Amino acid sequence: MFNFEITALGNMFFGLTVLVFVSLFFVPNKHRSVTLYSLLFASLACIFYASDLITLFIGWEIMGWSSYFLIAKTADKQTLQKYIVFNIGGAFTLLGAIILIYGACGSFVYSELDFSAVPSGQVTAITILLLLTLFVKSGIMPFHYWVVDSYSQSNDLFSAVLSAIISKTGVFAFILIFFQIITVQYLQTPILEVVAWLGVLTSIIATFKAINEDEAKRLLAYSSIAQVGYIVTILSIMGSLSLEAALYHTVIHTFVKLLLFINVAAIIYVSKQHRFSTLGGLLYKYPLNFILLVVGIISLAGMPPLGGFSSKFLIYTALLEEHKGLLLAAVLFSSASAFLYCYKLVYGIYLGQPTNPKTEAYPRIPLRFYVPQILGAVILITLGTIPGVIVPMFNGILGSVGFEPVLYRGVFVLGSDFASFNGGVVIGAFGLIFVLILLFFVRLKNRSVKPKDRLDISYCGEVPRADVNLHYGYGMGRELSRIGLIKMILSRSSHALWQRVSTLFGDLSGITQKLYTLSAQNMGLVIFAFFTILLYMGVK
Amino acid sequence: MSLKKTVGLKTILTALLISFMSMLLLGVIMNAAYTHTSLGYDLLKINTISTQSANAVTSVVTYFRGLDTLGEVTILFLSIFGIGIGIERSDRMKTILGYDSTLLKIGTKVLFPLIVLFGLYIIAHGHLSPGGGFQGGVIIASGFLLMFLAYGDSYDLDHKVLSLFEALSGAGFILVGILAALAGGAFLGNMLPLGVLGKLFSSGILPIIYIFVGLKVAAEITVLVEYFIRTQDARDA
Amino acid sequence: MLETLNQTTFLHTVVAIGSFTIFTIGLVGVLSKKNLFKIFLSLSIVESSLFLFFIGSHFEVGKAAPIVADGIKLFDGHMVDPVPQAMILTTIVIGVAVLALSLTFVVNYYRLSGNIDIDKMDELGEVQ
Amino acid sequence: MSLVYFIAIPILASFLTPFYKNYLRFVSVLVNILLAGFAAFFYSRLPLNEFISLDSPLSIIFILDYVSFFFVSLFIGVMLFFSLYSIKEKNNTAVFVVTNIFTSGALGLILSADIFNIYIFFEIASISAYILTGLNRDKVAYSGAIKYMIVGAVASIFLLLGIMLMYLNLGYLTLSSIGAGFHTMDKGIQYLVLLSLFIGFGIKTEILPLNFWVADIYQATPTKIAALFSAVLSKAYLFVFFHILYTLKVDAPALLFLTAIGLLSFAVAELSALRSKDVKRIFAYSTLGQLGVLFLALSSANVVVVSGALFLILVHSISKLMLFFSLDLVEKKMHSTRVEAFAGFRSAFLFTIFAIGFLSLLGIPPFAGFIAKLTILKGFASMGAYGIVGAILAISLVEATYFFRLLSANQRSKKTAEIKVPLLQKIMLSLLALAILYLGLFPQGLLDFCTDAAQTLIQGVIHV
Repeated sequence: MFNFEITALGNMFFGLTVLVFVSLFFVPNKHRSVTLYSLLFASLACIFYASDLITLFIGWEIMGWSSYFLIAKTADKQTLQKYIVFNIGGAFTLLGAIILIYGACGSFVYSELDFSAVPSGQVTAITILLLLTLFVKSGIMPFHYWVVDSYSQSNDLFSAVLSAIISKTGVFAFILIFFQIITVQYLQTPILEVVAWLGVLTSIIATFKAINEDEAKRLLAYSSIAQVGYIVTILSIMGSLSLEAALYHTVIHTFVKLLLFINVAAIIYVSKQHRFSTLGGLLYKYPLNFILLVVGIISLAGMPPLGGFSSKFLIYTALLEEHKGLLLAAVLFSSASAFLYCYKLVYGIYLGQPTNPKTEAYPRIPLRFYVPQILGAVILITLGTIPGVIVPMFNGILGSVGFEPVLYRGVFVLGSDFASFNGGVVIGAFGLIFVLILLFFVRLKNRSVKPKDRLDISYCGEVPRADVNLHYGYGMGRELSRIGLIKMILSRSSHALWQRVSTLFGDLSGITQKLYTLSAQNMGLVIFAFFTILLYMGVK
Repeated sequence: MSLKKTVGLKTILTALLISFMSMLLLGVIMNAAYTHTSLGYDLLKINTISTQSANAVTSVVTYFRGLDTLGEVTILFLSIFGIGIGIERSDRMKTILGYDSTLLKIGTKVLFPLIVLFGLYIIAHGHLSPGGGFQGGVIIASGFLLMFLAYGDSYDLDHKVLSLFEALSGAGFILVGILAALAGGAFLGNMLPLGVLGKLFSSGILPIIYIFVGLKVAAEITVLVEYFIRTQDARDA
Repeated sequence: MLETLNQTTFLHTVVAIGSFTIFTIGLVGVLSKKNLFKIFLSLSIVESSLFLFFIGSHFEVGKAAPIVADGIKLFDGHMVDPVPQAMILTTIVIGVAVLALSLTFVVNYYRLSGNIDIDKMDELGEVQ
Repeated sequence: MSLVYFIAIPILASFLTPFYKNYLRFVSVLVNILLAGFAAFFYSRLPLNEFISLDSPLSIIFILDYVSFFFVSLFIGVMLFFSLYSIKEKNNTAVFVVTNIFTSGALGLILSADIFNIYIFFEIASISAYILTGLNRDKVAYSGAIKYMIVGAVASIFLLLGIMLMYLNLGYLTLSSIGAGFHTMDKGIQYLVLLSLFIGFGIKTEILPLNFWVADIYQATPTKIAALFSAVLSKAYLFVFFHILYTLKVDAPALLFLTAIGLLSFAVAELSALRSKDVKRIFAYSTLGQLGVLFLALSSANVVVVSGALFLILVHSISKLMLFFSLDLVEKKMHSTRVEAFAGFRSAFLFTIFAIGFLSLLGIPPFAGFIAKLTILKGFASMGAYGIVGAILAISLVEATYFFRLLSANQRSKKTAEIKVPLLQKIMLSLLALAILYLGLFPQGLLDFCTDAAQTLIQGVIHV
């Protein structure tokens, strides 16, 4: 118990944790609980630097319940119940897997685990149990039931931690156990195929759910599920380039979600509004926040020239290199659709007209909200410009888990022999185009007509009535549900499944409870009948 | 009235189940071969040397398995205590069984000391003849029962004395045991001279223990009798 | 005929059958009587049947009580085993104590609730 | 020094009650401290046995080996804690008279290696439990006590039958001689004896088809006393049962049967708690579930699993003491133990205590319950019994559901009353919580002792 070891992989994840926690420390927080946050931090350190499975498990559980108590300050009973049942369940499957590994290898210490003599059936069982754990933590469908509610109902600041760090512990455990401990050669390929498809399906479904979502934090939660879905898909390819892509995407996603959650948290902080339908038109009030949001969503959508593109590029390259054409198509589809909800964030909050009459009275956003956002933006821009800068670090990790390092050709270039791009060139070209367009608009600005009031949209050829709330972002995504496939996706929900499970257990409980209220005499009858049966069986 | 009404299906099924069970039990038990070497015979062999008591049952009860007896006295104490907790003492308490008869009253006056004396005799001769602490104790308690029956509410027990008897006799038992242990032997071991078989002052520690047991039982059963005979009438409540 | 009756094995059989009959009667009482008093008295009957069985099974024809008196001078194999007797003596006292305690509980319960039927004891159970 | 002091001194203290009627609570504390002193004295002399009254194997034998020392010190600790915790309750002489005897009954069950003597202590412990159940002196309490007495009487009938059959067929009463002669008996009798013991002790150790009375009894009992039932009484019976079982060297199918029963018992109890609306009953179900785990772990005959089970016994006792005692404070304030009442109190201290207790019972690190569960699972893994591992984990999830439901109910409900915990209670409860944390972080010393104890238990009774 409690054996630690400094590893490159641990360093990377712990580094991300430290950055996120330190930057979040600046953000104003109504429910600050030093004990619980430090417990959470310690548990994360415990997970990332553990050198045996028990230490990992201890960290995992402490993380689970300390975040439960953090969420409990704001979430309702049902969400809490969902959160804890899924997370404890996930932790117990992890414990089951650890016990299985112990039974097979006779040790808990990473370096002493050797799977060469383990029967393949047992490896399969271990793999499935571990995957369940990771699926729960990362919110892969159908185990995402707890994610969205917990993200949206927890304290604004803690949602960022949940999305940026805690969902990544699943990724960490995946890399640690499958790449480093069990190693590729003993894993079963069909299972990994299934995992890849589960990941990509999750990302597609979550993307559409996000598009249809009206609440900012729920949208980000779905987006988080989708992004982690990519990571799981690319990890299950189990190649060196795919591992690099996954690590890269992990880093990018951490900072994107840190930025976006705090960005939205800032808006919620000043406006007390959570829904797009009650927000809007805040562009001129909070321009800095808007610019940071744009940086975030460009990265989230994986468009050039920011950091998001670098990681997406690696993901596509890795998929292509492994000839996973169908998967690539699915990832591309989901990635392209992601643009729609990114757009919703911009439009719903900043563009259009304010739907809330009190908008003018909103206070200034406290400067402290910008610390994590600017940290995220700087890193995203840097990784867009010099995408190769962290490749040596990843190569260190790849080396430590026994993989070939990928090609490193200076800080500007990212990619493999198969395909690569120069971040400097890309950002230069985009910068140039951006400047040109900006100039164009600056010239146009003098000629544009300012609308006199919110009903003055005569350019649209339609004049709304006074009681109609005019908001471009409102209801966006509804029309999507007219498309057959998407309608099917949106109408299905795992809610019913889990509800049925819960009802089933409730009913069973009702039945067994009846037994425990037997009268003394009937109790006696039970005893004697039991005795008679056993006696008869024994004597016969 | 039909049979079903008087007996009921459940009762019949229960009876069938239990009879079947008893049958099975009997079947198994009849197969058994009873042993002829046992703890009891081993103890009989060493009885004379180690206790000099004429009554082997007494030796077993008070000496060889004295701890069981301690436990039993404890259980008796515990139950009576539990009964005492449950029964509230109040002014409405009265003897629910009482015979107002002069003959009985006078007869009881004569008999009571004799009964107590007889009880004491039985206790004191526990190691010589059939009888002993329990039997004697119950006889003494029956004397008190007679008093309750004869005198009803006008007969008053001194509860202080009674509880003192209870406490001291129980404690005496344990203290004798502890003294024996302190004297170098085992707990409840024999620390006194054994004497000659058949004499009143013999068998070392045995009669002493039986006297304590007897007094304890007498006190407890008397309290029990009082609790039951002199309660608030259930029908009043 | 009388010879057979006087054999130890025969006596043991009689004791076993007899005591297990009482055992059955007691148990049926425990399990089907509704009155709490009757239930506890039945339990007492069941216990007594076990005592009877135990003591009876240790009796052997031709053996004396384990007491030195009237011509018997020595403790030896001609006496019955004293341990079961001591055990039963102890158990009887325990039985009395438990019976007294349980009857007190029944009396108190009756006084508080006016109910003595075991099927109508509904104070305990899951709250809804 | 004699081992009988463990039994004689608490009884003596109760017998002499008339002399210090109003100060019995102090005497009880003293007695328990004295017993703890005895335990400390005997620790360096383990293992030892003592013949009572007659210096030969024909008399009653007391054994204090590693495993019985474990239980003896656990029980003394619990009772000392109980008496210190209630030292301010002036009008509670009756409780202390009974709990002292209860202590000696439980200790006697552990120490005695003579089957009839075990029966006596079995009765002492049971009768004290009946009286303690009826202590509230209301309808509910008496109803519970009557139910308890009927079921308890059935249990003692079976135990008595088993003992009588053993004496009839073997002629000896000490565990070691019974263990030596057991397999020479007729097969049918062997089976019947085992079955009677199983039913007799099964009722008392609260195992599945025989435990349907337990929740009602816990509900009727005063909350603090229910803690003693959960922490001491059921554990004592459990130990004795397995002590006898391992001494008799029963065969593998019988042990497997017990394992199955334990697992079933765990599952059904935890399931029942899921929809219960009374916190006291929930704790009762949880106790039943944990006893099921203990049953299945103790019947494995594997040193690692059994040592984990012993560790779990300790942890479960501490946790249940914490939970029931805290619930007692809640009950005093809210006048109810229903879930709504539980949801309505406000006290950060009590909430923390409840949370630690729940997490520990669930086997979640860094609390001591985790070490216990891990050890048990590790042992099963090394036996290759992965099915049991999976079942335990799955059922634990059900357990987690209702424990966290209670916690979230309290966190997210309107608070109606603020509970101020008195200083003494605060200190005592914190001590328990710290003990759980300490054992969770530094379990090694205790685990080593548990391993020794487990070896002794599996070996069965052998005279030193």
